[in-house]
Order: sequence, then structure tokens, then C-alpha cells
Amino acid sequence: MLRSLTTGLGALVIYLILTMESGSLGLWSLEELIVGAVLALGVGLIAGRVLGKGEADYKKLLNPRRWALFLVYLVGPFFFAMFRANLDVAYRVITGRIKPGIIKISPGLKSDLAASLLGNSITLTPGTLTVDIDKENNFYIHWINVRNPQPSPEEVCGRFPRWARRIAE
Amino acid sequence: MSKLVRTIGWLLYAPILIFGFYVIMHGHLTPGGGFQGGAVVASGFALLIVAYGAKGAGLKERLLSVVESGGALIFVGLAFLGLGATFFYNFLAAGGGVVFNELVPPGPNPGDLNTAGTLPLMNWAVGLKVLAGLGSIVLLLALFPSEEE
Amino acid sequence: MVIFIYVLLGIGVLFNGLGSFALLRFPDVFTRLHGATKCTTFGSIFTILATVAYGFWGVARGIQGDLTLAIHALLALIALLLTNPTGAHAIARGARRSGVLPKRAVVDAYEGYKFEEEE
Amino acid sequence: MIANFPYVTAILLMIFGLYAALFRRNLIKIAIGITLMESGVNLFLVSLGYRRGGIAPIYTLAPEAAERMVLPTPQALTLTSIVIGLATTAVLLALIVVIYRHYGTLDADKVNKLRG
Amino acid sequence: MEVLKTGSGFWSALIWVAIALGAFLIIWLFSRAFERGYKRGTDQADPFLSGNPPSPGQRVTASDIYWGFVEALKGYYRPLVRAHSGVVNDYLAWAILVGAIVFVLLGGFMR
Amino acid sequence: MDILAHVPILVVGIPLLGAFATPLIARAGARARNWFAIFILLLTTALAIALAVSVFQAGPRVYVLGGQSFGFTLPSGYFFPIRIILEADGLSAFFVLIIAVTTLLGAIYSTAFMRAHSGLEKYYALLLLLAAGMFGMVVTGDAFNFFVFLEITSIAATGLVAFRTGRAESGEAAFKMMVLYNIGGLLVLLAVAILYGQYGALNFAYLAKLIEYSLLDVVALALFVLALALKAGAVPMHMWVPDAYPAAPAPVTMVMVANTQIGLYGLYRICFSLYGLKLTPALVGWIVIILGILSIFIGVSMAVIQRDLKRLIAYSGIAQIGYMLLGVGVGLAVLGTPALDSYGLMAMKGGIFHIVNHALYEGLLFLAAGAVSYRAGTRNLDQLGGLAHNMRWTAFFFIIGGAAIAGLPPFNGFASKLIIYESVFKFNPILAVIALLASIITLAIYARAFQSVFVGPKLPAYKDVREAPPSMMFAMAILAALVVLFGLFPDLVVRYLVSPAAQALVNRAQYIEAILGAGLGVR
Amino acid sequence: MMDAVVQVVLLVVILGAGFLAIRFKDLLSSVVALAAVSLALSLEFYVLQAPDVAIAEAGIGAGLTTAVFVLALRKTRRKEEER
Amino acid sequence: MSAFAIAAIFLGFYMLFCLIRVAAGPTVPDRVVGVDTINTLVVALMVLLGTFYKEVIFIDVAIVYALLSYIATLYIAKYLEGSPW
Repeated sequence: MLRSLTTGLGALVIYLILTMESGSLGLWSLEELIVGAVLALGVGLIAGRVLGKGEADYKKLLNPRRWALFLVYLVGPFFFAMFRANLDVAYRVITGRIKPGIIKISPGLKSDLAASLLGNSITLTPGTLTVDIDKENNFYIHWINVRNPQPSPEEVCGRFPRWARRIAE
Repeated sequence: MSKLVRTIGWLLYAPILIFGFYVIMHGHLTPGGGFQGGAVVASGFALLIVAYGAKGAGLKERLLSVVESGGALIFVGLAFLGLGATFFYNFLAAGGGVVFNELVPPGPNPGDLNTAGTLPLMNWAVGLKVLAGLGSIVLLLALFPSEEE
Repeated sequence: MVIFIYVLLGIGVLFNGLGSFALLRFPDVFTRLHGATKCTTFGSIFTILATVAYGFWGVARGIQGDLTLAIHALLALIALLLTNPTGAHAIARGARRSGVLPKRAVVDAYEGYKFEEEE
Repeated sequence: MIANFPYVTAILLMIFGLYAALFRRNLIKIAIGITLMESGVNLFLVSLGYRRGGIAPIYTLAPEAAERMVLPTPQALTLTSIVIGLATTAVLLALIVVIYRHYGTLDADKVNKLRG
Repeated sequence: MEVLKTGSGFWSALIWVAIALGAFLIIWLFSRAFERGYKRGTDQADPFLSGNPPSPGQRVTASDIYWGFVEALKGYYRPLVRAHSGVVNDYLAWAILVGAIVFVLLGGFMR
Repeated sequence: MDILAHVPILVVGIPLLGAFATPLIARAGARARNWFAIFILLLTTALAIALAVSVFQAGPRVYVLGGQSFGFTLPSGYFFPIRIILEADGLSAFFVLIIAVTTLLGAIYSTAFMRAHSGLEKYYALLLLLAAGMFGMVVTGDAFNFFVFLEITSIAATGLVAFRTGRAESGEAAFKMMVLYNIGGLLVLLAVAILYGQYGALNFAYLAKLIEYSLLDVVALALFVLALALKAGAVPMHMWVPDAYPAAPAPVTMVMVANTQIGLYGLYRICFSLYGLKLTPALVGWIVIILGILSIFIGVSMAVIQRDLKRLIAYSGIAQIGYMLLGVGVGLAVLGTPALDSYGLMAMKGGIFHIVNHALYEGLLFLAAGAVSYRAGTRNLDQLGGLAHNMRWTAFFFIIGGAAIAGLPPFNGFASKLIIYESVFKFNPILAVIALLASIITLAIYARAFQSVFVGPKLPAYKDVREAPPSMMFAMAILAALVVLFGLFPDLVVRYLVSPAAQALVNRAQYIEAILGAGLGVR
Repeated sequence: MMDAVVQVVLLVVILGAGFLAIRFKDLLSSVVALAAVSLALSLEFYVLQAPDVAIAEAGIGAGLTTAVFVLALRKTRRKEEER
Repeated sequence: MSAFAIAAIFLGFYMLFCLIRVAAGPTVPDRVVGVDTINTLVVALMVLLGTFYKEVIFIDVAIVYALLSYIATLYIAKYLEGSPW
């Protein structure tokens, strides 16, 4: 029930964003609002049940604090790290100076959502690329410039695990 | 697939679905319509299949087949309902119905959904048919036992 | 404002080019993925941001429809941000599991990793 | 010159597809060739409707911009043909899988139990 | 009586049936006067296999019928059978060949 | 609401509705599903007869989809048709009847023949879909819809041929067929695109009015001829036929025969109604004739050496397709010359008459072969033998079919072949001689087939073989009765069925006039 | 005018990828190249002012066709036989 | 704003680089990387051209494209993994 409602709510939000500026009721026309509600309900019923995702996951999606944190994270540290990453890659593209390897770190995350967030962040940030995540949430990371064969998580991805824990755990 | 892909697939599933429905719903106003929206929704099913495996995706072949038949029946049925004048006659747009009985006003107007007669209904019928049909194509091919099994 | 948009576009084009170039320059799949994913995503962010800026500029000038343009471009950006790293991860994992080893690797912690069967 | 380029590409794509279907003795390659041919025909259809400097044929823009629109009919045709194309491709591939289970090979030269 | 005009002549199946029935009647009448040549259970009923005594269960199968015809036309049949190779590419190649010929004929000769 | 006014679309729409409803009806049980399919096809047959009667009485009928009224072909303000228009003339009505009869009998036969298989709701759905596609191809007056229905028939036919996936041969045959159909369909689409690019229209009648035989039109014509001859199984492209026919279940094979003939319909429609006199028809006529002669020749010679019963019938069927091509090709070659009236039209009548005869006796033969394989479990001529002891009626029907295909009087094959021989002889004696010779060889082929399957002592392997189930017997009996009736009264058939069809082909102006004439005329 | 240049580049990409699709011996590579053809074709439709066709091609041609091909490959084998 | 179109032309040329990688890549993952990069470029291109044409609908295409091209990548990656379906 919660799962369907959450999914439906998310769908409704996306539908409303898509149909913005369509009428006079706020930004929407009446038809769009009605149709959007119906369609969102339908999507909630269809997509509310995805294997292996419990209610806790959906509750996380409903928490506005997490979303706010996520936005802060996105425009703050994440964007900065990405900028750095690109300069780094540019440097390596031009000089060709690389020292790659696959390393393993254990950031100690518990939820899938946090692991995914961290994994995607890692992929987009300096010199690192998530290759695999195992059951205990150990990350196997391809590092373009290996400084230490057995690094600590901070060495590879800075304060991302802490952000991920705060946002999605 | 890995945990990461599964989670992102879980997050993207509902947006893809609602986007497909959006495309179907606005078929008579903007580019898109039953075919495209159905294909988008079916791609959502394909995403679920690739992330969670054919058995884990929770798609029911029988249900899809019923939806497919239903969509096609609605389509042909709507065409038959036009038989008062001709097959496929847009009987709603001529003021015969309660909903959709206005012509589409000219100009950019993404909000005027309640227009164009039977076209939105037909779009929905085609959309249901296509999403169920294409979804079941992928599902059946994925479920097909391969040689090792 | 026009200058700002030009700058955004310029950065976007530059980084996209860098990404494509990295694709040719690096020696193996993983390093190529580094270049391609990061740079093209970053470049695309900037090009899309240019569109968004253009859209909001249009809103400021009172042009109808430009808000929708910006919003939809933002949605495209979000989709890109979600899918791109995931795709890169999937490719890397697939490549590693299909037996492609990182070239010139100093360490390979993945060696001997037991692939568990998925549930 | 540039206006003719899509047609040339479409024809070349069709020739590529036909080449694959004629000379590649692998069933999946044949299916790939057919898909390429379909792409070529679709491209041909869409470029038929294109006019230089045209805009997309959207009904709600019709009255004031109708004469600048590209032709909508070929696009409708292309849509139908794309969906049909996927259906035929899926049927072909399903048949290939069935054949593989019976013959254990994808070599067209060996899939000839029916001959003579 | 309706008859089918065939351009230069005509054809009526009913007339033909009547004539045929008459002919059969005459033949039947005549045949009653003849000695029956065919006797069940004698050697006559067995297949003739080059004079060899038939082994039990042996019979004239479909491959044996017209064996001589096919053997005589071997030179004709061998390439024909080989052309029906059962390979889908060959099928397609034939089609394309015909297409090319049709195309050349139509495009070349009719302008 | 006048239901008869909507007949042209109803023959397409009702099987389509049935096809989509069948999976739902099948929930109610096997019996309901079978009766539903048969009921739908019966209804369609009734409608088809109504359509044919009205067309033969009142000339071509048009039907505008989605318009204010079904006869309203040219909406005010337009001087060319913009909506999808169906057009049924004599030829269409002729083919509609053939399709209706074959699919109905196929469904009846299937109830017993396919009983042992699972997933039959898909089978019946595909059968109805195939019927709808064929009806659509025949009644449509729109080039693109022609392509769409062509693809519908391709997919449905492939699904039916591959239905028994447990057998290696069905997958292989269906794959080969699908590849060829697919390429053929793409060529048709390309040709349609070329025509559209030239004239900006898709309506056959309007195109026929405009067409001016430029180089691109020639290209389109070549593509059409190639693709449709491929679908019809004319000789160098025939090779999928003997693969696909035996692999399909017997009732499907019968429907497939009709499906191949739709290829002929398309060929005739394109050559006569679309291009017509605008091209100097002799060359196209000769191409068709040569395809026909090749078909006759190769078909019979390959049939002689076959060991598979259905394959043998398939090869001899190819030869019969050759007769149809020959007859109409002669008509096409002399189109527009005085010779048309002296013998060309007659040859066309022969060719068209042969189509309906072929559908009947070839269907009968395939059904009989299906009954044999259903009871005996094999189709290998070397293993079969002595079945006439136990399957008297099947043997009898096989004799009728064999005699008809060989052109023995008084069966229907003779009547049409006689017309073809006589009129082709006036055109070119050599062709007639070849055709006659092939007919004789056909007789020999069927003598051999009959001897191997039915004649001889009872074999121990087939000791317990029984007669085929009643529904199969019923379908065969109807076909046999039709074969005999058409043989006994060929004049009636020619006058009421064939002549209007041939006239419709020759009378191109009428075809165009029906759509572009008054425009508002409600017929 | 501007988009004409994009068009030419795209057509080159389409042709190149199509050529690769029939040239590769490894069927998986062929499928990858086929996906590239579909992707570029979708953009080409877009440039030719056919957005609805572009949506359909992106969804069906690029997404589902690749999926179906890969599934079929998974059920059969990957390499074209050497001959 | 023809600057958008000029940027689009640049991105178009970058697609050729990716095509070279698709052609040359010694392993299949290399080729997939090339195609994946083409995807990203195409999404950016679509947004740019959509702005150039000033049509919101054209940007919808980009959204669809971004969401769906990723699925193709996933399928190929899953094949490479060799895990059962």
C-alpha cells in the first residue's frame, strides 16, 4: 500500500513537471491534473511492487530532509568533485600518465540505496570507476592512479560515504 | 545485474512508465501516441527484465496477453462503434459523447486533453496493445529456455 | 546573458570533445570508460545547462513556452545523470566478468573474486 | 547535393542489408541484414517527406504554419513500418532460437534439412 | 443446355459425362464376354522385380516408380536438385537474380 | 443502419475482432474457442457472399474509412482522396470468396486435426488474423494498407507454419519463408514509397490516373513484380513453397494456398489496374508468361522425384501457379490490342478460373494428405501403402483431387486448363504444348502418389489405421463436392464469377471511376 | 542550414556503423553496431523534423531491438562460424 | 541562437571519434563504450537542436532517448557478464 502510494506520488510529481505551463490552475489545466492523478494511480498499482525493495526503501524516498540533503550534495561537493575529476581526466588524456588498478574498499554502508548513490558518485568523480559491489557492500573500484594498493575509503572517494550514509541510510 | 543497476532500475521504472503514459495521453496534441508510448512502457518492462531477471521481474505473461487482446478489442470495437456513419468514424468528435467531444484548438496547447473525439481512446487502445505485445515479446524471449538448461 | 550561455556551451563542447578523445587515447576498457563517462556527462551537463539558462532567460523576457523547455531539459539532465554512471558501471562489470583484464594494472583486487549466483 | 544525401544513405543501407542477407551464412547475420534494410527503407520514407527548412508536422500548429511543415504522411507510414519491423525481427529471432535448439548450429548451410 | 465457350470451341461436362457413361456401358457389355485375365492369388498378382523372386515384405515403393525416367534424365535432374539447396541465402539469391533481370528488362528495353 | 452497406470493411473487421477476442474466449474452454472461431468465419463467409453478390450485380463498391459517409470519396475542397478507401471490384469479390471458403474449411478441419496440440488459442487467433490480412489485401484500395496487410499475412502465416515448434522442419521452413516474405514486404514498401514520392498519393485509383511511366515508376513496377511473384511462389523464387507447405499443419497449408494466390491478386492488380495501358504491356506480359512457363516446367519435374507426399503436392501446386500466370500473362501481353478480344480475355478467364479451381483441389489434396499423416503418422511415400483398405473415403477424395489437378474431365481442373490451352495456342503454340505436356506429367505424378499411398496390400504398420474424424471428413467432402460441381457446371462459374473478375482487370477506367468519378456517389 | 552539416555527419555515422554491423564476425559486436545505427538513425529522424518517428525509433529500434537481439544471442551462440 | 547549432555540429563530429572506437575496439566492451558515448552525445545534441528549433517536444525525445538507450547498454552488459537470465 505504502509502496504503491509512494510510487504513485512520484509518478504524479513527474507527470506534473512534464505538463507544466499547460493551463491556468497554477501552472496546470484541470484536465491535466485529473488525468495525472489517474495515471499516477495506475503507475502506482503497476510499479508499486518491485522485487527486493521493502517498505523502508520507499519511506526513504518520502523523506523531504533526505531530498534536501541530496540537492545540497548534488550542487555542492558532488559537482565540485566532478569538476576536479574532469580536470584530472583532461590532464591524463593529454599526458597519458596513468597507473591503473582495481582496488577494494569497504565503506560500511548498509542499504542498497546508499550503495547505489555512492557507486554512481564514485563513477563520476576523480579517477575512480565502480566495477562491482558485492553482498557486503564492498566496492571494487577501478582507480586510474593507484597510490596505495589497500586504500581506506577516504583515500579513494573522500567524504562521499558519509554523505551517502546521511542521505540514504 | 548488480545491486547498483537494480536500484537505479527500481528508481527509473516508475518514471519510464509515467513518461510512456504521458506520451500516449498526449498523442492527439503532440508527436507521439499509442505506438511510441507503448514502446516506451515496454522498454520499462525490458529494463525490469534485465535488472531483475525474467522471473524476478514480476511480469505475468497471461496478464499481458489479456491486456494485449483487450487493447486490440477496444481499438476494433471503437472502429465498429463508428459504423453509424462509417468504420473508424470519429463519432465522439461530432458532439455525440460526453468526453473528448471538442475539436483541438489551434496553436500550442499542451493542456487541452479533452479534445479530438475517439483519437485519445484509440491511442490508449493502441498503447495497451503495443505495450503488452512488445513486453511479452521480450519476456517470452527471455523466458525461453537456453541450451544449457 | 548571451555571453554566459556561450561560455556554458563552450565548456560543454570542450569536455565532450575531451571525452571522445579520451576514448581514442586510453589503452583499455576501464580507462576509456573513465574518460568517456566523466567527460561526456560533464560536458552534457553544461550543454544542457546552457539550454536551461536560455530557457530561463526566455522566461525572464516573457516568452511563452520557454519554461517548459527549461524544465524538460532539466528532466533530460536528471535522466542522463542517473543512467550514465550506471551504464558505465554495468559495462565495467560486464567487461571484467567476461575476462577483460585492466591493462598495465598495478593491483587487481578483483582477482579471485567469486561470482555469486544472483537470487 | 546535401538534400540528396539521405536518399543515398538509405539506398546504401538497403544494399548493405541485402549484402548481409545474401552473402552471410549466419542466421542472426541475416536477421541483422534485414533490420538494416528496414532502417534504410524507413530513412527513405522519412526523407521523402522532408523539406528544407520545414518544421515538424504538429497538428496544433497547423493553421499558421501549415505550408512550412514537412509532410506528415510518410512519418505515419514510417511509424507503422517500424512497429511491423520489430514484430518481424522478433519472429525471426524466435525462429532462430528454435532452429538452434533443433540443429545446434546457426550456419545457414547446415540448416537445410528441407531440400531437393 | 449451357455450354462453356472456350474461345474456339465449347465444353460441357454434362455432355461429356453422358458420353462417357455410354462408353463405359458399352465397354462393360463387351467386357462381360471376355475371359478374365487377372486372377487373384497367382503369380500374376506379385510385383515383377527383374525376374527375381520377391522377398517377404518387399514391394514397389514410390522411389522405384519412374526410376527409369529419372535415370534417363539424370543430367537434367542433378543440377535441378542441386539448385534446391535448402539454404536460405540461395533462395534469396534467386529472387534477387530474377529481380535484376526484370529490372534490366523493364528499365532497358522499354525506354 | 444498413449492415450491407458496410460489408467491404466488415469482412476485414470481423475476423480481426475475432482474432483479438479468441485468447479471451479461450478461457471458457476448448469447445467454446473452436465454435467461436468457426462462428466468426461463418459470419465472414456470409458477408463475403453478400459482398460478392452486390459487386457482381452493381459493379465496384467503394468504402471510405472514417468519413461522413462510406461513399464520400472526395471530400469537398480536395480533388484527390485523402482518407483510406477500400475498393472491391469483381476480382476482389472473386478472391474474397476463395479466402472465405478456405479459411472456414480450414478452421473446421483444424478442430480435429490440431486437437492434440496445446496453445490452440494462439493458433485460432493467427488463423483469423491471416484471414483478416488476406481479406484486407484484397479489398483495400490503398497502397500502404496493401503493405500493412501483406505484413500481417506474413507474420500470421509464419506463426502458423512454425506452430508445431517441436519439429525441426517447421522452424526451418518458417524461417526461410519469413526471410523471403520480409524482404518481399520491404521491396513493396520501397515501391510504395517511390510512388508516393513521385505523386504524393497512396490511393491506387488516383495513382493509376496520374502514373506516367517514368524511370522511377519502372523501378517501382519491377519491385512490385518481384515481391509479389515471390509471394506467389513463381519459379525461381518458389523454393520456400515446398519447404513451408509440408511443414505447416494441413489446414494451414490449405489456407497458405489461398495466401499465395493473394500474391497473384496483388500482381494482377498492380499490372492491370495500377499501371495498365500506360506501360506497353507486352514486355511485362512476357515476363509473367516466362515466370509461368518456368513454374510449370520446374514444378512438375521436381514433383516427379519427391518422396514426401505433401512436398509432392506442393511442387505440383507450383506448376498450377504457372498456369495462372500463363493465362493472365497472355492477357496482359495482348492488352490494348485487338487480340485481346479474340483470345486474350479468354486466356485471362482461364487463368482466373484456374485460381479458384486450384484453391479447391489443392486444398482437397492437402487435406487428404493431412488425413493420411494424421492417421498413419508419416508422409513418406516409401513407407506408406495400402491405406485404401482402411481409409476408403480419404482415398476417394484424393482421387478426385488428383484427377482435378491433372486436368481429367469432368473435374474442374480440366475446364480451366482447356480454356488456357486453346487461347494460349492462338497466342503461341509452343507455350500451349508445354502446358499440355506438364499436365500429362502431373497425371503421372498423381498416379504414382496414389499408388504408393493407397494401393497395395495392407501393411502391418497401418493395420489399425481408421478413417479420419468426422470434421476432417466434412471439410474434405465439401471441397470434393465443390470440385465436382465446378467441373460439371463450369459455364455458370465462368459467367457469374470469373467473367466479372476478368472484366474488372481489363476495365481499368471503371476502377478509377469508382473512386474519382462523381466522388459523392453512394453506391 | 546548420542542421544540414549535422545531417551529413550523422549519415556518415549511420553508414559506417551499418558497414561495421555486417562486417564484424563477432555477432555481439554486430549487434552493438546495429544499436549504433539505430541511435544515429533516431537522431537523423529528429533532424529531418520527424520527432514522433524519432521517439519510436529510440524506443523500438534502439532499445527493444537490441534487447531482442541480445536475448536471441544469449539463447544461441555468439560467434559466426569460420568458413 | 545559432550558437546551439554550432555546438551541435561539434558534438556531431565527436560522434565520429566514437565510431572509430566502435570500429577499432579490440573487445566488445570497447565497442559498447563507444556506443554508450554516442548515446550521451546524442542526448546532448537533441537538447541543443531542440533549443535551436524551439520545440519542447523535441526535448521530450531526448528524455525518451536518455532513458531507453541505457536499456540497450544494460542488455549488452548483462550478456557480457554471462549470468543466466
